[in-house]
Amino acid sequence: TGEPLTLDNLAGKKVAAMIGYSTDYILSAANYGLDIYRYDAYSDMQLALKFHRVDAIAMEMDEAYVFCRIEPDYKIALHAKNQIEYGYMFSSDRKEFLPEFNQFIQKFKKTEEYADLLRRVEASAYAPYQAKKVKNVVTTDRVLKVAAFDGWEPVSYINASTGEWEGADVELITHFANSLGAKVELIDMSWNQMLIELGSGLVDMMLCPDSLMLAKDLEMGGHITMSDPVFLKDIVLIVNKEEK
Amino acid sequence: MISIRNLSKSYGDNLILKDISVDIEDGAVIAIIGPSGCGKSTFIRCLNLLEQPDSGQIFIGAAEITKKGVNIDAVRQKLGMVFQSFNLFSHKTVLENVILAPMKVLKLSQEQAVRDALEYLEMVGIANRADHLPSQLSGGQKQRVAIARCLAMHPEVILFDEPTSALDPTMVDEVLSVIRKLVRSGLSCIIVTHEMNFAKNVATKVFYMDEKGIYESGTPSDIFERPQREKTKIFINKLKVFSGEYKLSEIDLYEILRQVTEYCLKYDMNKRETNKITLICEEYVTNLMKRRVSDERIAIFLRYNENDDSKEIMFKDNFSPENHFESPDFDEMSVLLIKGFTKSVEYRRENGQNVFELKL
Amino acid sequence: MISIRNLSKSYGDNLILKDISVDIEDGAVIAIIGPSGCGKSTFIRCLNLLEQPDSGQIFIGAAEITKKGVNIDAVRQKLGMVFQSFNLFSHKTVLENVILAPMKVLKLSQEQAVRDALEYLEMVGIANRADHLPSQLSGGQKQRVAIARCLAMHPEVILFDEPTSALDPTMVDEVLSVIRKLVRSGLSCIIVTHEMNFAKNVATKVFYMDEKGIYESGTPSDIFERPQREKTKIFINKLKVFSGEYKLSEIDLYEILRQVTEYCLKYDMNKRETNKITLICEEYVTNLMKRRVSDERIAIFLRYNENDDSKEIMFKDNFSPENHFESPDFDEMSVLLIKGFTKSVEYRRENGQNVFELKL
Amino acid sequence: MADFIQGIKDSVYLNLIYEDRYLFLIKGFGMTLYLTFMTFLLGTLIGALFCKLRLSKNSTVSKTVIWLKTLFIRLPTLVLLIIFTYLIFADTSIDTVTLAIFAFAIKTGSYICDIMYSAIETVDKGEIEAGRTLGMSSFMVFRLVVLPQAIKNALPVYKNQLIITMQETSLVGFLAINDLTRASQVITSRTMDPYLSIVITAVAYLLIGAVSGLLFRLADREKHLCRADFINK
Amino acid sequence: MADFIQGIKDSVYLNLIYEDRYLFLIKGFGMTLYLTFMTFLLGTLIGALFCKLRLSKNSTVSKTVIWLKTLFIRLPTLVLLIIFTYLIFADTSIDTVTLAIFAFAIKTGSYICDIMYSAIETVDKGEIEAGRTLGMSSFMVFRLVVLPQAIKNALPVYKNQLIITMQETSLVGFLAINDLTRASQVITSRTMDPYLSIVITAVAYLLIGAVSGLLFRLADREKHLCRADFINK
Ligand SMILES: Nc1ncnc2c1ncn2[C@@H]1O[C@H](COP(=O)(O)OP(=O)(O)OP(=O)(O)O)[C@@H](O)[C@H]1O
Ligand SMILES: Nc1ncnc2c1ncn2[C@@H]1O[C@H](COP(=O)(O)OP(=O)(O)OP(=O)(O)O)[C@@H](O)[C@H]1O
Ligand SMILES: [Mg+2]
Ligand SMILES: [Mg+2]
Repeated sequence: TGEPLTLDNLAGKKVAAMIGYSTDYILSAANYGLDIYRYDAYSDMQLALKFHRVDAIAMEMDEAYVFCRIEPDYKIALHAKNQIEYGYMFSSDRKEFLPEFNQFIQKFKKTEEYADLLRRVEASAYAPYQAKKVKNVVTTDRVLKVAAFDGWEPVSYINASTGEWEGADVELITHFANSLGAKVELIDMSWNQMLIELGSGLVDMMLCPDSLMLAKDLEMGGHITMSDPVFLKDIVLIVNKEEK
Repeated sequence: MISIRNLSKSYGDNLILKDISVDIEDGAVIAIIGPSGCGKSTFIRCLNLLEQPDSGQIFIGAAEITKKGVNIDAVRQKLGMVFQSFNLFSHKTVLENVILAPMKVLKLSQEQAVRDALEYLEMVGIANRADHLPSQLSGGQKQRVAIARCLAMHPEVILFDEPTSALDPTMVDEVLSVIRKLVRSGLSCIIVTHEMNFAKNVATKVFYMDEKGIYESGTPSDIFERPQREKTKIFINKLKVFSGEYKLSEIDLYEILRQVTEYCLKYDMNKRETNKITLICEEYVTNLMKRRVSDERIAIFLRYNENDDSKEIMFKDNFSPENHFESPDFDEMSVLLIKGFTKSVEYRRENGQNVFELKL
Repeated sequence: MISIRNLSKSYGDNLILKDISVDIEDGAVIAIIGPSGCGKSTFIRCLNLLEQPDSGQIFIGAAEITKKGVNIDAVRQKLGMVFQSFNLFSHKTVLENVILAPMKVLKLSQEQAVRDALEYLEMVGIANRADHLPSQLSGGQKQRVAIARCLAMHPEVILFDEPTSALDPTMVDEVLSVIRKLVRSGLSCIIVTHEMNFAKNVATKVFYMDEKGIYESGTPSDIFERPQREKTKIFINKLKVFSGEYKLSEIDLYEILRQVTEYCLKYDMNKRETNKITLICEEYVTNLMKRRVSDERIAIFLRYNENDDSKEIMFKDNFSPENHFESPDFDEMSVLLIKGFTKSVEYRRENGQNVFELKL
Repeated sequence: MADFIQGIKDSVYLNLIYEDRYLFLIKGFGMTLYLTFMTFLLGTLIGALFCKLRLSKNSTVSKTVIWLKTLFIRLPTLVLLIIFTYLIFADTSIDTVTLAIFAFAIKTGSYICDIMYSAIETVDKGEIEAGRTLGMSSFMVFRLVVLPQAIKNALPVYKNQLIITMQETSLVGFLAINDLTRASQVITSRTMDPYLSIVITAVAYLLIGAVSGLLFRLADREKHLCRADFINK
Repeated sequence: MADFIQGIKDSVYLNLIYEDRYLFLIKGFGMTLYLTFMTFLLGTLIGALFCKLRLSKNSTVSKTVIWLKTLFIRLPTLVLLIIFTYLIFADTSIDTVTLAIFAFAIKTGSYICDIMYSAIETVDKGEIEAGRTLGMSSFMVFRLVVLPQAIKNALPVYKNQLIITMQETSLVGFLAINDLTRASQVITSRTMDPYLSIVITAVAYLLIGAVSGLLFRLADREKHLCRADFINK
């Protein structure tokens, strides 16, 4: 209900965001005058929006595609921030992989595999994400421990029929590990658990990419270092479809 | 005056009180006595409607309190009650226990209530414990506080349900003397008690309860010295009764003698008396056994009055009318022996039976 | 034999038992009597170490049980105990109560234990209730089960701590008769009791406890018929004592008479006797008041023996030696009156005081 | 050692001082206190009401209440919260904090109903009868005789219930309310410093627990003081 | 109406049938049962141990235990879980499920310690003395006289504690253990249908509650049957 959302009338609007995600961080920092409501799960946010406890949900664009595809009652209302650079978080205690990753990503961005990845992510707005199985080729005894979320199409999820990890980030990280001959170990974790495991160096990196706008803040804490940019993403606001 | 008309009460299918009608005059002191479980508590609790009677009416003065819609709290103010288990409010001090109801029900000011309370506590001799909690008092002290608490509501009648039964013997007196004081001051009391001496000295009237009602009532001297009915006698005289009926054709003398001996020992008769009684029984039974014909039966009753230590033996049989002790068939030595051991032997014929009463 | 040497026990600063030494022979039946709170329970509980004595030794036979490292459970098997409050295991049936310890401690088989248990239950006359829970029994029945439970461990001595005090008067007998049975079978018992008649008939020896120890002991007839020491006399004869000391120069006759009257009423003397006693006191005091000089003091003692209903008055004063009743200063009418009211009047001089003993 | 201290200093700076993050925590602390207090107050009232109904002589009423409180106890609090927010009060404009309080209070009330009921059951029936025979109405007896004793009996369990309630309120994260737990999570996600804010949360909860324990004890003491006063008067 | 039913059909299909998602829920259900059962078992043991130590005559021991159980009760369970996983057992290779069970059990045990303690306190001291005078050792008396009665006294509260424990185990989501709650969350995040799995979760928890209630009641009955048997023998 009410007027359509624009960048100028966001003041005082209630917006839901996943706690600790880039959306939370970026919208908190932007001077829109929003009331941010921080949730633990997408389903919670969804209920809140459905029952008008909030005016909109903030998401990253690729999540939003999938969300609106599965639940046609919602639509993207507004791109609140465009073309933000995303990178991966590496534990400062174990950043042996970081320089190698930065080198790898520069090269990888130029490959067809990267372009294909982006295409398939775009396409996930209309049909389930078309995962491509990347075989983990292990030639050394190095192990890359990665904290990952289950249930997050198209970024990372466990395919219920095969029991295997799939998703854009999973493919990308496997390519990276293959470039080193390292073994990828994906560990399913809750968000709160990731904070601890990554912060205290129990895992090397976190599978979900975060906005590089967090980098300064995070790196000041001393436990995290962020990689070079990997993706560009928009932050969008989602509303109930019947609204203008 | 309290009038009770056709009061009945049962628990489930278990009829406890059956159709009781009785009047209790103002100023009367009623002692209710009777065996355990006969319904004394139930009766007294019906009076202030702690138990709802099944049928019947209770009048206090002219007012019927069993009528529907009667203000039960107002009724209860007139009827104080003192319980066996004291039932002091355990979270309140002695003084608070006494002033609570006067302040809340009679709406006395606190000063007034405290002044009154101290007076009553003084009267029951426990004013110096006013600030103690019930848990810090002995049983006797608790019961005296309970009485003071009850008095503070100025009841017209006080109902006591075995006020000393839960007390150590050494504390019984202090409570009884307080009750005596109340009685002397002219208050009506209805007292369920097992203290027979107390009942005898204090009551104006005694109710003996049994068989679901007031089995016998009268002045203390009537009930305690001249009880009329069988059960009252047994109760009052603390009669210890033995009875056995035997078919002569199947009789086992030694079993009978064993039973009699056990009875005697149970009530702590000394050896000589036990011997006497068993001998008498033995003589009597052996003599009759000789004459066994078809379905003769004999019965033996022993009665021991613990109060005056007297003992009585009664034999009954359904032989043809005959005073065996004067019959030629009865061994002469046996007769001599029995007569020697007893103070008196009486024979009578009753309900087609020969009855012999022997007093030891 | 149980020997107790210099047993002392206190709770905190409160000395309860002081230096008790006594021997108890095998087969003895000891009755312990005494006023409430004198330490009877504490004494008996020290015997099986339910209370740890502060000092002193206890020997059972030759073995010292107060020695360190002694196997207390083995000791306790020899000493059964029956409590005032029954203390049956409330979650177990009567039968289970009795078989528990034999099965677990004596390691009897279940069949054996059940067989024994039924025997003991039979003995206390309650075998038909074997499958009841304690909550379904009357007090007397509970206590009999407790006795059976105790017997099932074959103790050498049974300690009873007021086994009938928590019982309705109507149930006391059934328990006492069971105890009598035990005693008759030759078992040693130590019984704390308030049932004087029972103690008199059953005990081989009576301990009267007071002043933190065994104040007087002897055979039942010694203690109950010829008590030697003051406190024993007061206790045994249920003496109700009044005492007042007054300074003659400040005396308030009416206050004295009020006190005396109250005392008489408290113990339920009748009007005539109350009048007699107050009159005697009045005459005596008024006569002495006339002779007031400087710091004379008089004391009045009344003693009422509830057992034989006798009353005694004693006057003491610190005048110069003189039998007032024979003095010319004492009103002749008064002397006549006092002598008329009393059975005997005795005068003696004691500790610098004139002492008069008047028996009513 | 110096390193360690420097580490702690940095950590404190970043988690608390920088960008006034302590304000966030304090607000969260306040919210937790508010939620706990209100929930417990309302829960006590609901518990008392349930208990009263459960004691009712009408067996339909008492059975219904028993059934209801069992249901509320058995449903996870989160489910209750969802039912309240999105089913029962979906169309109202009641704010989420109030809704959350209400849902928690229903749950807490069900427990308190149990606590009160068994406390009341342990009050000696004889004292109630004694009160009635003194002419007090049944309500008077309840208020003056039963309740004070029941409260005394129930206090230890009731105290524990406060702690349970306090911890349960952290579920309001579901409704995106910034209580203590949530506040510390936000800070942690900003600094990725895993321990400090956990420590702070733990300390804060312990503190609330200790303070509430103390308050209960004071309340107890005050009663005693009152009594002494009254006697000396 | 037809729409509504079709909606439900779709919802059921998507949430349960498609990709065999019901398997996920069933596994979650199993995990919740397993966690609850193990936690409760271990918690009871820990509670018993704590209680035993608390009854110790050595006042240092008993005070320490009181202090500890208060601490465990006052710390939020999540904090306990974190402390266990990342502080105490950080360097061990114990699996997370075991760790979680241990953390929950400590918490549950602290509550059970309280429950047992007050149940034991209500057992008549006289019966204990009677047991001792029959020559039973203090342990025998405890096992044969005190414990059975304490258990009977404590049963209602103990039952409630089972429900509380069961609900508390849903915190294992923090360690990414797929119990019932997390399973339903994962499904929800796939299907974006928030209702059905909530309903299923609620029903499942109610079911567990009811079944456990039933089991307790059966256990009670069995005891009675035993007794009757024993007597008839
Ligand atoms: N609430 C009750 N429900 C069922 N039966 C009861 C109840 N109260 C008492 N009774 C039964 O009623 C009978 C009379 O009980 P009551 O207490 O009046 O006896 P009593 O004469 O006072 O005995 P006592 O001398 O032992 O106090 C007893 O057989 C008792 O079992
Ligand atoms: N556990 C205890 N702590 C402190 N004082 C106690 C304790 N037990 C008993 N007392 C005190 O010891 C004294 C003796 O108590 P005890 O129970 O032995 O007396 P008693 O002769 O058995 O009395 P009664 O005839 O009332 O049973 C009493 O003054 C009592 O107050
Ligand atoms: Mg009665
Ligand atoms: Mg004693």
